[in-house]
Amino acid sequence: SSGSGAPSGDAGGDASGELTTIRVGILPYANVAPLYVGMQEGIFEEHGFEIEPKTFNNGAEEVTALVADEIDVAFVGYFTAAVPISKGLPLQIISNNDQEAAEADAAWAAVTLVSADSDIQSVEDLPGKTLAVNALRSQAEVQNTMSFEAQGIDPASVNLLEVPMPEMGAALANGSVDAINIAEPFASAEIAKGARQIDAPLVSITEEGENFPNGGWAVTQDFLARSDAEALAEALAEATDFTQENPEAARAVIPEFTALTAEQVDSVRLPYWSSTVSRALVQQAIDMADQVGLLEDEVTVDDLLAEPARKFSDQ
Amino acid sequence: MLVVDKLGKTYGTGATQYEAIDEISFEVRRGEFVCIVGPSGCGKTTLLKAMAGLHSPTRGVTRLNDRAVTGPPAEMAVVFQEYGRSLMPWLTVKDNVLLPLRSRKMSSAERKQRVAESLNSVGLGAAGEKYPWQLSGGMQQRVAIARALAYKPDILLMDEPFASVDAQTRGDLEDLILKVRDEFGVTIVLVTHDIDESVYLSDRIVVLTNAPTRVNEVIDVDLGKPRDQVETKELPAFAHLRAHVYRLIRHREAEQ
Amino acid sequence: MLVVDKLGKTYGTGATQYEAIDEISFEVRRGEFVCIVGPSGCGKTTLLKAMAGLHSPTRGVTRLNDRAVTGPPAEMAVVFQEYGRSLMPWLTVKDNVLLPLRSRKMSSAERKQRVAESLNSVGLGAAGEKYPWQLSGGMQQRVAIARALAYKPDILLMDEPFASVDAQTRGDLEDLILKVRDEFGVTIVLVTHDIDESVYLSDRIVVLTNAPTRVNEVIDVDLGKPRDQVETKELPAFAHLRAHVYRLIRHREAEQ
Amino acid sequence: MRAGTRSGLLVGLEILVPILILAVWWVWSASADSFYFPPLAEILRSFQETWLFARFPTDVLPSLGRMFLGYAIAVVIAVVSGVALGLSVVARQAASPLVEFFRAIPPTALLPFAILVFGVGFEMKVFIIAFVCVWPVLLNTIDGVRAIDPVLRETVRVYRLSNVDQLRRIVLPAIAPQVFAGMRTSLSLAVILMVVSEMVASTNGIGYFVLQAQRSFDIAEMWSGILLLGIFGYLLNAVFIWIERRSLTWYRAIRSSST
Amino acid sequence: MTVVVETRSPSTSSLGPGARGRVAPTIAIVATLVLWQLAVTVGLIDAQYFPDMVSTVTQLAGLVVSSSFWLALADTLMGAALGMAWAVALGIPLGVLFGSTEWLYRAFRVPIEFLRPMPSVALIPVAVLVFGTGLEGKVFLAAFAAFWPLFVQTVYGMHDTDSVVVETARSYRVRTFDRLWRIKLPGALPFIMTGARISAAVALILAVTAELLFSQSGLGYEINLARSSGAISLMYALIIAAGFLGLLLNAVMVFIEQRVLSWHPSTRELLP
Ligand SMILES: Nc1ncnc2c1ncn2[C@@H]1O[C@H](COP(=O)(O)OP(=O)(O)OP(=O)(O)O)[C@@H](O)[C@H]1O
Ligand SMILES: Nc1ncnc2c1ncn2[C@@H]1O[C@H](COP(=O)(O)OP(=O)(O)OP(=O)(O)O)[C@@H](O)[C@H]1O
Ligand SMILES: [Mg+2]
Ligand SMILES: [Mg+2]
Repeated sequence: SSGSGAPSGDAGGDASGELTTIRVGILPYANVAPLYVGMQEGIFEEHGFEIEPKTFNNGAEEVTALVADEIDVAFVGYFTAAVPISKGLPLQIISNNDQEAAEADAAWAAVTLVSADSDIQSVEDLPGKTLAVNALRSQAEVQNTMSFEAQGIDPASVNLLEVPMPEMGAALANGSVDAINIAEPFASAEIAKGARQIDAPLVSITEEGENFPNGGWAVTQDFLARSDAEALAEALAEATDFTQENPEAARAVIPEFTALTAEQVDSVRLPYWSSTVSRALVQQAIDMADQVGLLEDEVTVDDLLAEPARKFSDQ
Repeated sequence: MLVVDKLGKTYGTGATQYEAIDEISFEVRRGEFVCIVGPSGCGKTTLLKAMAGLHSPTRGVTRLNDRAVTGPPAEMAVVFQEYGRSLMPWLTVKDNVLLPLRSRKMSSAERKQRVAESLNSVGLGAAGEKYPWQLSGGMQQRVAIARALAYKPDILLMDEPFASVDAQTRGDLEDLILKVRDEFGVTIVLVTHDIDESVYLSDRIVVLTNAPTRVNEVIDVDLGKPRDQVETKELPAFAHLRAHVYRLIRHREAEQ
Repeated sequence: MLVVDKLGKTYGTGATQYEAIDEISFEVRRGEFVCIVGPSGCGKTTLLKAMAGLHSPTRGVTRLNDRAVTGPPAEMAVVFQEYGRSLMPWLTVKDNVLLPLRSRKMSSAERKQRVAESLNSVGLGAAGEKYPWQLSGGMQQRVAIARALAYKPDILLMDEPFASVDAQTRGDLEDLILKVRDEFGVTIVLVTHDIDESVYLSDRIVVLTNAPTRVNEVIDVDLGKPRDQVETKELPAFAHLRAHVYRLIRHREAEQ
Repeated sequence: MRAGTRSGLLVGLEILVPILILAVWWVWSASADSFYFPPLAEILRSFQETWLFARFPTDVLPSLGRMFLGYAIAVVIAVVSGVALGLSVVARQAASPLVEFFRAIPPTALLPFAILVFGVGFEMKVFIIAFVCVWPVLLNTIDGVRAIDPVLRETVRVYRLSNVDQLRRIVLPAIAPQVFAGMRTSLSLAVILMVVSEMVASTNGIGYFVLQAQRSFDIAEMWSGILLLGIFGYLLNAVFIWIERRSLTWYRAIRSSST
Repeated sequence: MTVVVETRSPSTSSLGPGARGRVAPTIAIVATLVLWQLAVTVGLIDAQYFPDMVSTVTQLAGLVVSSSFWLALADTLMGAALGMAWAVALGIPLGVLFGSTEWLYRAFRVPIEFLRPMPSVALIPVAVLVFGTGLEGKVFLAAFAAFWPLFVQTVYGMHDTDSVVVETARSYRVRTFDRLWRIKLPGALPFIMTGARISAAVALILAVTAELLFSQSGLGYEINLARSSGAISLMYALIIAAGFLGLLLNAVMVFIEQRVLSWHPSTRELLP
């Protein structure tokens, strides 16, 4: 139902047994499974929260809704969060959620695919070709630029074209683009149709075994001032780690907030969920964004990560 | 040639049903000039439109040369009572008159000639470049007449064509129509409220009753040809006919 | 009371400029019945609209009780030559007549009464619930007249109000208007093409020339009151006046 | 002379009111301190930097080109099929459910189909613009044809005008006023759809710029783009009105007050 | 053969007028469905990214029996109807006002023409900030977009009154209220009703679009879910459902139109 009933206030939290309603902005992707697993397992209830998810189509709308106090928490990518923060919006991430896989063949956040009969064998063949990305001036552009640089290719030589992810398969099929940078669940579906994977940008730019941070839970500074902010961060962290340990629980809840069927869920690559995140890699993400020119004022890891999230980050 | 056979028209259905024409039969011979007179609202326009194939009657049929009329026959022109609305406001007077000629096979010079001639004949030679809404009511009516004349029809149906022109112009136009009839053998059916006019113009007059309408009487007008505005109207027969028609129309039921 | 003072009207500018009225002056006294006659297209409608304050003249002025007319004065009603277009197709006949009464202070019963009366007086008592487009031309014209009568104006301007009705109805309506004038002292200015009508109705007749228009002659009609369709028309003075007007109109320049 | 002063006053009003609104906006936004409503001064600065005339050839011209093409295609298709549907009861009955169905489909929901059929390039965007702009003109055309004066219809039948003459000299002029109303609505839709279509697979364009700015939280830039869109909207409409006035002189003469 | 006059089969047709009115649309719909199926089966359109007709219709049939689908439909309809209601409540009176008062129109022409081409996507931050992500935000976007066609058509309609009618009203000194309410407005109705039908669809489109972007329920929300999960035939089934909503809204508009325009040539010719 539309129109959130009870707006959450600072009151009524810890002391009494009453639950505080938290309005959470999500994107309808497998990434946010911890929220639903946490609800299922009663993790949020334990910490005194009742979760009310609200689905959005993209991160920018979520940020607007956060500012408008339409939601309390939003799942956002690190790049999506870094940009408004650099422009002075009072946001911070209170808990990490998911990361890219460490190996290319398990990558779920971004893989570059070409069609089965394509001449393109590897990233080296991309110059002069058109690569579809989900959104320019955002994570997709940054990660590919960096991956090309890491693999010795001039990023300027590849034409990036913005195509919504659900339509990338069609664009590849009818030849309007030569390669697509795509995430789950579409990546698995395209691979099943015969597409070949030639790159996983976030894997290519990290050291062996490292997981590049993908997204976390953002709140406004106002929310951080609340007494229960820390408790929420803990609950989110607990749910995140529980989900990583119980992938079957994740697969069970995904059909609830996506239109994926149970069989489809079984075949998609799942995100790597972790409440902890490497400060160094977050800093790298910020630097990359800056390098591509997305940021205005300088942003540090501490600007991005709120106190609770910092606690969970490995040093 | 043109036979109206037991024609009847009922407008609407159910509660709002209105029987305009009960049953009308008469015929018009080739080259004849027939006037239709009758009280206001008795169904003259309805009858004329049915004869033109614009309305389908509820009962009965109109036959032209033994074939039932279902749509406007070729070679028929109509001057509508609502002359103002029958002119295209986006076309100049000339183009309005020219329009029906476009689909006829003739050289463009001939077309222009015809347009100029017919506009001249109704006294609007100078108004060709104006638009209908720049003309007075009577001038608009004359444009509608000019358009019908330029079309050179075999049958000409006119619905109160001189209602908005002054007495002098009216007389001129009456004579013009008579001349056209004589020259080209046009068959003419004309609706009018002016009894003098009906007697002056007609070979026969069809007098209608009040609604539901029937034919009251068909009067033969034996005033000879050609007619003359002064002489004909001075004939004793003219006065007699005129009085006769007037009496017929007066014999109307209370209120319709 | 109503003074037309050196009124002139030029339509358009530049190349398409057309001088319709050169200069017209005359006056209408309270309770007087004045007819305006003149050739088709000479500017009668233009003149009437200027008198009604609907057009602003190019030159001169109309004065009503010594005040210049700049917009339609209260207590004035107009019957338009384009009667069909002046009726609202979305209102029933009754509502069309009722509309101008809405802005007047009176009880709704009184309004209804007036509407019914005036529709009856033009012979349309039974047509109140119909829509204008369900009426014949003559009936529409009578609705327009009924609307003006129901308004009970002090001044009534009518532009060829009887052009589309039959002879019998025309006579009835003429007498109706005369009766209204006598009963309520209405001042009436009426444009007509029917010379008999102008003589029969008027206290004075204003005869206009061709465009660019001036007043040809103002004729006093001394036929006494009340008038009668048969008797008045049999008076020698009537025949004389009628011939006089006709001659005036005939004296027109070649083509306009 | 009276007419002269009157039109002078009107022109004055037309200039004064927007200036007043801008002034109010200026004062309000300067003190509002809202992230999403930056001071007008900042927006104007960004406007000047962005559009005068740095991005004009790269973003503005391609956008306008696509917009005009889509709009033109829509108008032609709408008028041609609208006339056909307005004239034939059977055709109208047959097409009506399809028309009503398709015009309720959100253009954004149509993107997947458009990409599949037209690819991600130029054609797809033109298609999206045309698809949306077609409906207001189509409905107005159909309704305009159906509203043609019955007396005119009868005149046409009596004089047996050729089909070409009927269309060119009767139907098209008669429906023009209403078609113009539809075109006016569609013109604004074209601007809107220009932006929407640039949500996908664009590398330039005003809409692309606005969306990028929105996404990267360059709010002043975003508003400067919106400002430009508004200015275009106004200018396009001004041109439109000018054309309309020229082609519908007769209509103004018979409609509303002529004085 | 004439173009201008509708070619109507005479009343002697073996089918009643009602039945005849259903045959043509049925044929058209069936033909479209068959063409769709053929286009996909033959391979004209890539079946991997565009579902064939049969599977989409099957999906739709599956949806029709689920209550959540009807709830979503009701949500969308609610947003569209409220948006339309606002558009009518503001668009027609303002259109009447601006269409009948020249100085007002001239004074606000610049801001009006400035606002009209505002894309809804650009307004989303405003909608979210001021009205939130609930029903209100959705209604605002739908109302904003649906307002303009109605407004523009009303302004045009106000100029469509016959000049003789206007002069009649002036000479009888019909008071302003009656002049607007009984003369100008009815005269403008043909234009307004066309505008209302355009606006109804626009309101629906914007309700769905708002749901696509930020709402928590409704067809647009479901479409967004299906799209972001690659459930193509589900997505198209939902889009078809949106189209059906359009048919429904239009039926309502036509119903109203036939009543308020019974005097108009376009409607009265349908009368026997
Ligand atoms: N479309 C219609 N619907 C219902 N009734 C109509 C319609 N058209 C005409 N009528 C009615 O039919 C009758 C005859 O109308 P018609 O126009 O034929 O009369 P008419 O003899 O031409 O009158 P007039 O001399 O006044 O022009 C009238 O009573 C009129 O009310
Ligand atoms: N809007 C206009 N623009 C230009 N010229 C016009 C306009 N209206 C009228 N005229 C011209 O002014 C002259 C007088 O027109 P008006 O309608 O006053 O004549 P009238 O005396 O009423 O004629 P009728 O008896 O035929 O109704 C005509 O020649 C006409 O062409
Ligand atoms: Mg008649
Ligand atoms: Mg006149």
